[in-house]
Amino acid sequence: MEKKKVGAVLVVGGGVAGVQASLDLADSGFKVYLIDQGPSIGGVMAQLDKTFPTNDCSMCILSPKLVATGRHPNISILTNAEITGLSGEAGNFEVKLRKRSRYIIEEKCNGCGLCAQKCPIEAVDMYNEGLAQRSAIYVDYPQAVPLKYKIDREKCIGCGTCYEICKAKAIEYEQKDSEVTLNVGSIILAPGFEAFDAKQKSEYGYGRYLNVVTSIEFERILSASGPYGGLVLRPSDGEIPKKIAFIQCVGSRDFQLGNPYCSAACCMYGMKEAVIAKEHTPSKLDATIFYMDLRAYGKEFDDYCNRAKEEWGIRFVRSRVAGVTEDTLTGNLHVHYVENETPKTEEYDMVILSIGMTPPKNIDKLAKILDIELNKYNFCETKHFSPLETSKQGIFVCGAFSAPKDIPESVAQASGAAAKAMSIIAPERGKLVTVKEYPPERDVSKEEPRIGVFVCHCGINIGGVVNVPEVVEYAKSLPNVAYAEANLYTCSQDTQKLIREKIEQHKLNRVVVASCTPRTHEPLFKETVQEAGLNPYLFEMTNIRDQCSWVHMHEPKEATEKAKDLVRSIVAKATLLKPLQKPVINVTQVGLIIGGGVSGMIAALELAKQGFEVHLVEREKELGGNLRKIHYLLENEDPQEKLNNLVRAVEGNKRIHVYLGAEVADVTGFVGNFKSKIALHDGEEKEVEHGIVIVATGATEYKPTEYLYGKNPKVITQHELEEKIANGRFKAKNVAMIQCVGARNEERPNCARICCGQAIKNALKIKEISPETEVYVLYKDLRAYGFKEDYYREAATKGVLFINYDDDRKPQVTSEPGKLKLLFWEPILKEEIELEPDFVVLSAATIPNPDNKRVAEMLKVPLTKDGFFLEAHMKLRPLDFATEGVFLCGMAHSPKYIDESISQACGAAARATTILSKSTLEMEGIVANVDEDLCSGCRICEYLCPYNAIEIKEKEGKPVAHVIEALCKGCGACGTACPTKAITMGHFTTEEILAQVKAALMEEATA
Amino acid sequence: MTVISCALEKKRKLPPCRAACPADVNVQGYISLLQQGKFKEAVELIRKSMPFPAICGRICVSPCQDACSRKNSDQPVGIRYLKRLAADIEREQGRIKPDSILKKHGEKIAIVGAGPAGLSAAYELAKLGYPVTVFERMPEPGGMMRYGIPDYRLRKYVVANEIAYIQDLGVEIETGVEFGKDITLDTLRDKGYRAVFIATGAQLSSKLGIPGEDLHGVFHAVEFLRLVAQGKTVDIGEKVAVIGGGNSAIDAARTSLRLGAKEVTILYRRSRNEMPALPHEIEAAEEEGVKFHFLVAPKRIIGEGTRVKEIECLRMELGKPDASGRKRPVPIQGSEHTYTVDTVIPAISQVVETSCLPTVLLDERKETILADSLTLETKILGVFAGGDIATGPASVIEAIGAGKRVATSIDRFLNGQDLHAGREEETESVSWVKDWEKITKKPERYKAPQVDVGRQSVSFEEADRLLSQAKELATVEARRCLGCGPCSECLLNEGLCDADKAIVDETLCTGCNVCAVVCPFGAIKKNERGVAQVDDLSCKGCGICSARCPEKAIIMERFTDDQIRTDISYALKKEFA
Amino acid sequence: MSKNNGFKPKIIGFLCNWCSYAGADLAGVSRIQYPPNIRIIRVMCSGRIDPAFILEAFKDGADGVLVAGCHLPSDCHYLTGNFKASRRVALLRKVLKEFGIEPERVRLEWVSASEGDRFAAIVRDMVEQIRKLGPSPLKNMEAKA
Amino acid sequence: MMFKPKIIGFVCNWSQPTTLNSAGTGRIWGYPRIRFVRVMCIGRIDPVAVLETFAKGADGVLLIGCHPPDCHYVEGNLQTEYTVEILKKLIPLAGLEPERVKLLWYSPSEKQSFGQHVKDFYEQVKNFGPSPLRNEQPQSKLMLNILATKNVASDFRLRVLLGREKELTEGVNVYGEHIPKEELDATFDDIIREEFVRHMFYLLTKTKPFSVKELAETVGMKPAAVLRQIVNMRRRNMIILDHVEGTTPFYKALEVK
Repeated sequence: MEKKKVGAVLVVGGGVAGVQASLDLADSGFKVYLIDQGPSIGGVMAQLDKTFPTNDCSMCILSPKLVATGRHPNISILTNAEITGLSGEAGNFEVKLRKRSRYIIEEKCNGCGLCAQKCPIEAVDMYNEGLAQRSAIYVDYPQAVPLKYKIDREKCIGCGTCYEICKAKAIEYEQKDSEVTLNVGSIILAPGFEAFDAKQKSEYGYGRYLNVVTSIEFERILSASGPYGGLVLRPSDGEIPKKIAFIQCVGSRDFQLGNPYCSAACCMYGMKEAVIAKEHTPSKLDATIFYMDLRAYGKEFDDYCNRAKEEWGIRFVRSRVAGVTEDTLTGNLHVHYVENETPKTEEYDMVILSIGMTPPKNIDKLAKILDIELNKYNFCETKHFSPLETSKQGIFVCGAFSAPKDIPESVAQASGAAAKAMSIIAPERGKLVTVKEYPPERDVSKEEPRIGVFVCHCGINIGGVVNVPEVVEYAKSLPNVAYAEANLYTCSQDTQKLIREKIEQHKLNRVVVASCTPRTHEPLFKETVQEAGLNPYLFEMTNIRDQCSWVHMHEPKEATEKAKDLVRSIVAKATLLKPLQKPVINVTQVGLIIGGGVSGMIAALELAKQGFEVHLVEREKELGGNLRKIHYLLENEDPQEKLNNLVRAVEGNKRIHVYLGAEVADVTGFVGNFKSKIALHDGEEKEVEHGIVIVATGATEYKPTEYLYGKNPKVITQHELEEKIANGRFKAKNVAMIQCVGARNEERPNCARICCGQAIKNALKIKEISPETEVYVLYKDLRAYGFKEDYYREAATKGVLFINYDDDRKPQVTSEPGKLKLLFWEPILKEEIELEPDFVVLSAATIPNPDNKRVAEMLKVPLTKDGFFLEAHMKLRPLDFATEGVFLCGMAHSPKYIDESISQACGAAARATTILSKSTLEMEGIVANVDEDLCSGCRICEYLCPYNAIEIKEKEGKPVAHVIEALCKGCGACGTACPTKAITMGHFTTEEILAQVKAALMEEATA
Repeated sequence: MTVISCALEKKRKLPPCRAACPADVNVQGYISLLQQGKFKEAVELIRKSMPFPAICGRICVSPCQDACSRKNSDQPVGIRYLKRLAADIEREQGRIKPDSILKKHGEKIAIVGAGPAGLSAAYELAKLGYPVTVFERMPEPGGMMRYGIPDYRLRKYVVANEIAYIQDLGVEIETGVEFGKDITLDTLRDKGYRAVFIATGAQLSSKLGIPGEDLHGVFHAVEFLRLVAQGKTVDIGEKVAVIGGGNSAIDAARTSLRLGAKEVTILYRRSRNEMPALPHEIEAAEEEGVKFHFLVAPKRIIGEGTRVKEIECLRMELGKPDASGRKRPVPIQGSEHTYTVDTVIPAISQVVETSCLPTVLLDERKETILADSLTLETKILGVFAGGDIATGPASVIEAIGAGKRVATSIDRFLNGQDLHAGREEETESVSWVKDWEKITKKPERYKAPQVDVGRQSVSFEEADRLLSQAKELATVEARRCLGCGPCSECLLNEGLCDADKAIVDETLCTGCNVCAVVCPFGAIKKNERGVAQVDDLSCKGCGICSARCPEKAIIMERFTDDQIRTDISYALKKEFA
Repeated sequence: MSKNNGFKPKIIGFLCNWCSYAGADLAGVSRIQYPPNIRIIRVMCSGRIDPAFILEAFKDGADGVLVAGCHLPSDCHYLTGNFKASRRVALLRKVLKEFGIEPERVRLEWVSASEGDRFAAIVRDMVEQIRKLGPSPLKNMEAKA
Repeated sequence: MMFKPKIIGFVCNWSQPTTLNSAGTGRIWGYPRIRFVRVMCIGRIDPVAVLETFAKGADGVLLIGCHPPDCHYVEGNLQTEYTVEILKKLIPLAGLEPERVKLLWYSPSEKQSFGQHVKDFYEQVKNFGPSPLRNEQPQSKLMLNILATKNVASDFRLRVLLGREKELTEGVNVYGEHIPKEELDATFDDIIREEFVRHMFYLLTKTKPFSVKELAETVGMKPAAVLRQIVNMRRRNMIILDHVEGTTPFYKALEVK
């Protein structure tokens, strides 16, 4: 009898991938158990200072996601945990976990940090890669989630000071490791990677020369919260370096060490670290990057690379560094390298090793327990057409564990894995999740304001500096304050109960808490207020810890004075607070997918597996898109067979309505309530209602104009070559391929990513079917990233000649009757070479689908300057548009390989499921609202709104602004700009803000 | 002496030694003075509690020593010996002349009986400024101290010296005045005495009540010792039998030896460990050759002519314990056997001679005067009674205690105050020691020479050396005292000690609990607010917590950091010779 | 005796919730001390700060106003709020001259969530700057009026 | 002129080795050259007070407590053993021989041997010669050393462990494990070595901003080690970046008002 399916998922690894997968699963109604080996989640990304290509501060974009995960009712985080056993099968697994003791009671610890301040023992701080020290009782970093401390049992001498200091009595020395058994439906592996141990490359002197650091150490050096406060200093003498060198491919593309693969992200983070280093250094800083191939293959990566060269003056040297030696006196480093055959040495103040990625530590043990196959590099074995599935049914993989990859790919794969995990247990959706019931909301509109003020001691964090009792007494004297009290920890569970009692007891209709930062604690208090029957927006907070007691520790009098001002100011705002309703919109649980290529089809199948209706609109006569033209792959899978299976599956699925030769003519409405007109091939028009849109319009091949393409039949594109080979019509003695045709030039500066892979694929095919044919590949940078590096080396060993060219010495193709000539500069022989190839094969770039412009305007979504679609956030929301409910995947986002498109397609499906899985959507309450008599219809607001959440509508003949509450994010841009002040912002009205300002500045008579 | 009126909560916390002392002597106080070698101040402090340090140093039953909590670790502190040494040294180095007390009150007080109870009452009342006259039947004052205890235990000059101190306070003692004959309650009242304290003690020996008791050669212990004390000759024979197991039995036996008796045997109807006499007295008697026969009771004394020839006794066996908790001896039929002796000294107990007392005062069994044990009032207003006459034969220290209590009663009676108010104070014996294993053991108690300091015929240097050696050993022995009681009970109230107190600055304390760890007395702990709090009672002011506090949040009231700093600077400034 | 001894500048800080407010929090978490003269008002986005708020603040007695938001060009959580703020403050500075308020009393700064040091440095620097400028001219105008 | 060592003796009220005059600073019986400061119990003496005594120019410091187990406060003398132990690790930092501080037990029964010990100590200090700190100007290098040592002795890190040392070495720690004495000593050595450097930097950078190189030269340390300590000081808010000259950052103390 088939075991009952369980509506829960286990996510292994709390890095950015694990977090994204957990959020998507939890938002789609599934119980998630997120486990991590360390004391808190965040993974390696939490250590990074900035992220490319946007130079966003890594913590700024990651911590909101961590906080959301920490607070999500459907997600249980188990830290210090590792898997010890697995039984059962897909749909019903039993997982045995061992949770190592933290020696701290997690429920009681609220992360106030007093114990760490007072602990006498110091230990190496591995979060800062050993460049700093921490106490024996620690959290990795201030924004850690869960913010619970941990005792480092090896270093701790057991003196007992922390137990005494801890006001919350959260220390428990006798806490033992515990065994936990979880019952889940599917498992997602996101354990990330282990940075390569740079000591293995002894010739670079890491570990011996102080000024040779790894790239992760350099991230900490760059970080404002790092050991040197963001100033770039040399570990040997604390001087600011004048010349720094980056050595790429350390521990990657290294055959002897057994890591022949390329770690995919080092080129880019190397460049980024060089740029940020220059930005952080007041004095002149020269940065040189020693590289073999500059693999800036991602979206807008080449822009970044060019800016690094031109704007930031980063010097790029194409050479593999032989070794590094140290001048013991000055601590400077001599980098020995070879540049066009002449050995050179340059002196640098600091050398940064761009270390590659290796599989996570003791991953083979986990693999054995879970019985999943690893590939020859000990990464997780996956197939090109099923990049998210491991060898075991029901266990999925995402992130660097399947192959070294960059953050956007990991995040996309995370959503994809979430979709796969959900599809197995789709019927169990919502079964194991607890939906919170709130008491009926009390109508306070007719009541006089009665405010309750709760001032927090936070142990001694606030109470140690601010005279809390004096602030409470003062609060009692303020107008409209009906009750005020002090608490030791306002955020603790028992104080929540106390607040609810006080609300009933004193008939409070507004609550103010003076404690720490609302960014982490506002949701907690809003929920408590709502549980007491009050509208959650009748609550406000002021920060008297991080922005008062902690920063005025030596001026207790002024700090107390400031705390009183802040309380008076927030009470003034609270008096004016009005209840706000969270707009609830219902959701048509149907999807619309534009584009029937491999991405469109996969997305449709995934949504259908989740049980949702899908309208799949394809412009061509048949499904398949670009996949039609692919006859063979580098990996030994048959693309055409997979294509047919996909088409059969899509057309056979009764939930997927396929419209071939059709086009989406018009899309109106907003998330959950879209109405679209589909122009069918027979001229009819069909109107459909749907909740989400997935753009999978793919991309097309660039029709070259250079190199006599179209003028000489022997000049063909890679696709045309593939056609010939596939149909057996290929016969040639020597073939020359030219890379970067129509890409990496002024008009299209960014790389088209897949041409290098295509060239190598065809070159190997040629060598396979007619080994004697000469094959030349003229390339600028051979960007065979990740495991594709193996094929690059295979091609080279099989005699394919790779010749580097650069922009100022491009190859020339000239044609004389009956003969084709190719002239190019051979950098090693340093001479012009002329060939008469049978074919000149152009690796034509993949360019945006010309239809993108129309679709973009229709959906009111932006395009990048290259013409691809611009997603909400390049790093952490690659598959969402800024506009809610619209998603994208595949080559519409940017050129990519098939497995990457499939990952994105599944990802987009998961993202869409977070909306489709709900019958109604509750939106944020803080929105703009328009007073229609004041509105003059001047359209300023419509123009300003980045989310198109406000539009001008006819009302009794008068143009009036109307807010689409579902789309409005409450940023207030429109409200501020409105000339007639017709727009008021919920919870941040002008009167409230002015009242806050006035109260803050009032001269109080008290001393 | 007024009860120390420090405003403690209801229960007054005392160290075990003081709690056990009937006279509430501040033992912990003078022992800690001895620790500092302050012998003079120690004696002055003892005198504040009672007038007879030298006497009690020699013959007190010392309940304090038995209660000393050090017995849980090794041996109690030698409190009695230390009191004796302090008093002797003071006497040898010239007794302190008390400054005369000005007479604050007019009312004259009469005290009948110059025994320990009477003299103690006179002493306390004199200190309060009352004119006191003590009437004593015997030619010399002292009562049992002079006439009941043999010389080898208590020299007469010691008694005289201590009584002289009382007379220096202005107390008049009229000897040779017999109550009931020369003076009566009425004559005293006529003479203007507003209050009378009857403390004539228990003068008569109890009779055996067996045939032959009135034969020649039978001397009852009390009268026997009184005659010897008066220096009269007593013709005891060579073979003496003493009946009884108390101190007076031992005294009678050892005195007989000193009077030339060849063979002295003590017959006691119970076994050795029921003997009420002091253990070291029993050992001393054994050393001096006194024989003991236990479980033997006299049946009849057989005389030859009027002289005692032998005594016939019965063997006893111990049955169920009687009211006093001691096992009741039951004669074994037919176990008669005789001892040939020529003298028999019954020393079984003492009784009060009630003939001269107005019968109204007596209790229903007409053996002692009925008096309230706390206020010592009798049935007649203004007439008080205490000591053996009210309680029956008891120890000297209990008599002294009675004297102290009656002084308070008389003082209140004369001032019209209620005698009972606030006096039923409960006392609670406390000791800060929690874990006796942790207390380091000092098993061998320093034995100081028993010889009377100063009196031997030795050269001056010799005496000086002996004296300093005794002082040194006393300090070492005093060091064994753990100072169980709260500081205020020791010297602080006497103004003799600059004891310190710890004070916590709560704004600085972060609750690291180091103070609680290092404090030897557990006097500082974290309160419910998680901040250190000092228990003033048990804090002894050593200052260890202040020296160790990681946040420097604890300051000492007297020896502040600044005080120490100024001392250091002052010391450094002075030129170094 | 400098004319503004004992003068305690009062500064209002409008901080956007996502970046600058988080930066101020990090200054607190890292215990970086700065003068207590600033009173922080939290708004969802620097784009929400209406020039009228800044003028009202001066009217209510502020000696300086700090407007803080996310780094240009792409840190803003609402994509373009910081652009709007920079335009509005630039415009306001021109108007301030007419009111006789020195433009330096209004400062526009970009602070990211990891720049605790920078936020503290800005507050320290601004308090010093305002201290040199002395009390807001509006204050003695009222006194005169 | 023959060198007369200035020796300060701290004596507990109960041990009475001296004839103390009313001011509490009399002379020991027979040894006029030692000035005494009386306290209730020798356990009252904080290591900081001894360091201040040396800072004020004392050549030697004697601590006299009652011979165990005779302490009137039971453990005062035993706690002082740990105080003197830590002082012997601290005063060398200020260039003083560890033997310049000594703990002596006094017991009334061994008065002669006690007197001899005092005499020996007096001679020993005499041989060492005057304390290098005698009549030093406040800002001199040695004075900085003793001030830094004093700050180390006032630092929470050292004091909390010193306070618990007796309990930890004699009993067990919170995990029920016994910590060998050497291990705790090693911990103390680490803390003292690190904190001394940090407090030295703190005092130096209080006067004027210093660069890493300047600190390294002043204190005689490798620049890399100096930088590691500055990182720790930043974490503990003792130092902040003052300004950058060319490529050299200068740091200054974060003063606690």
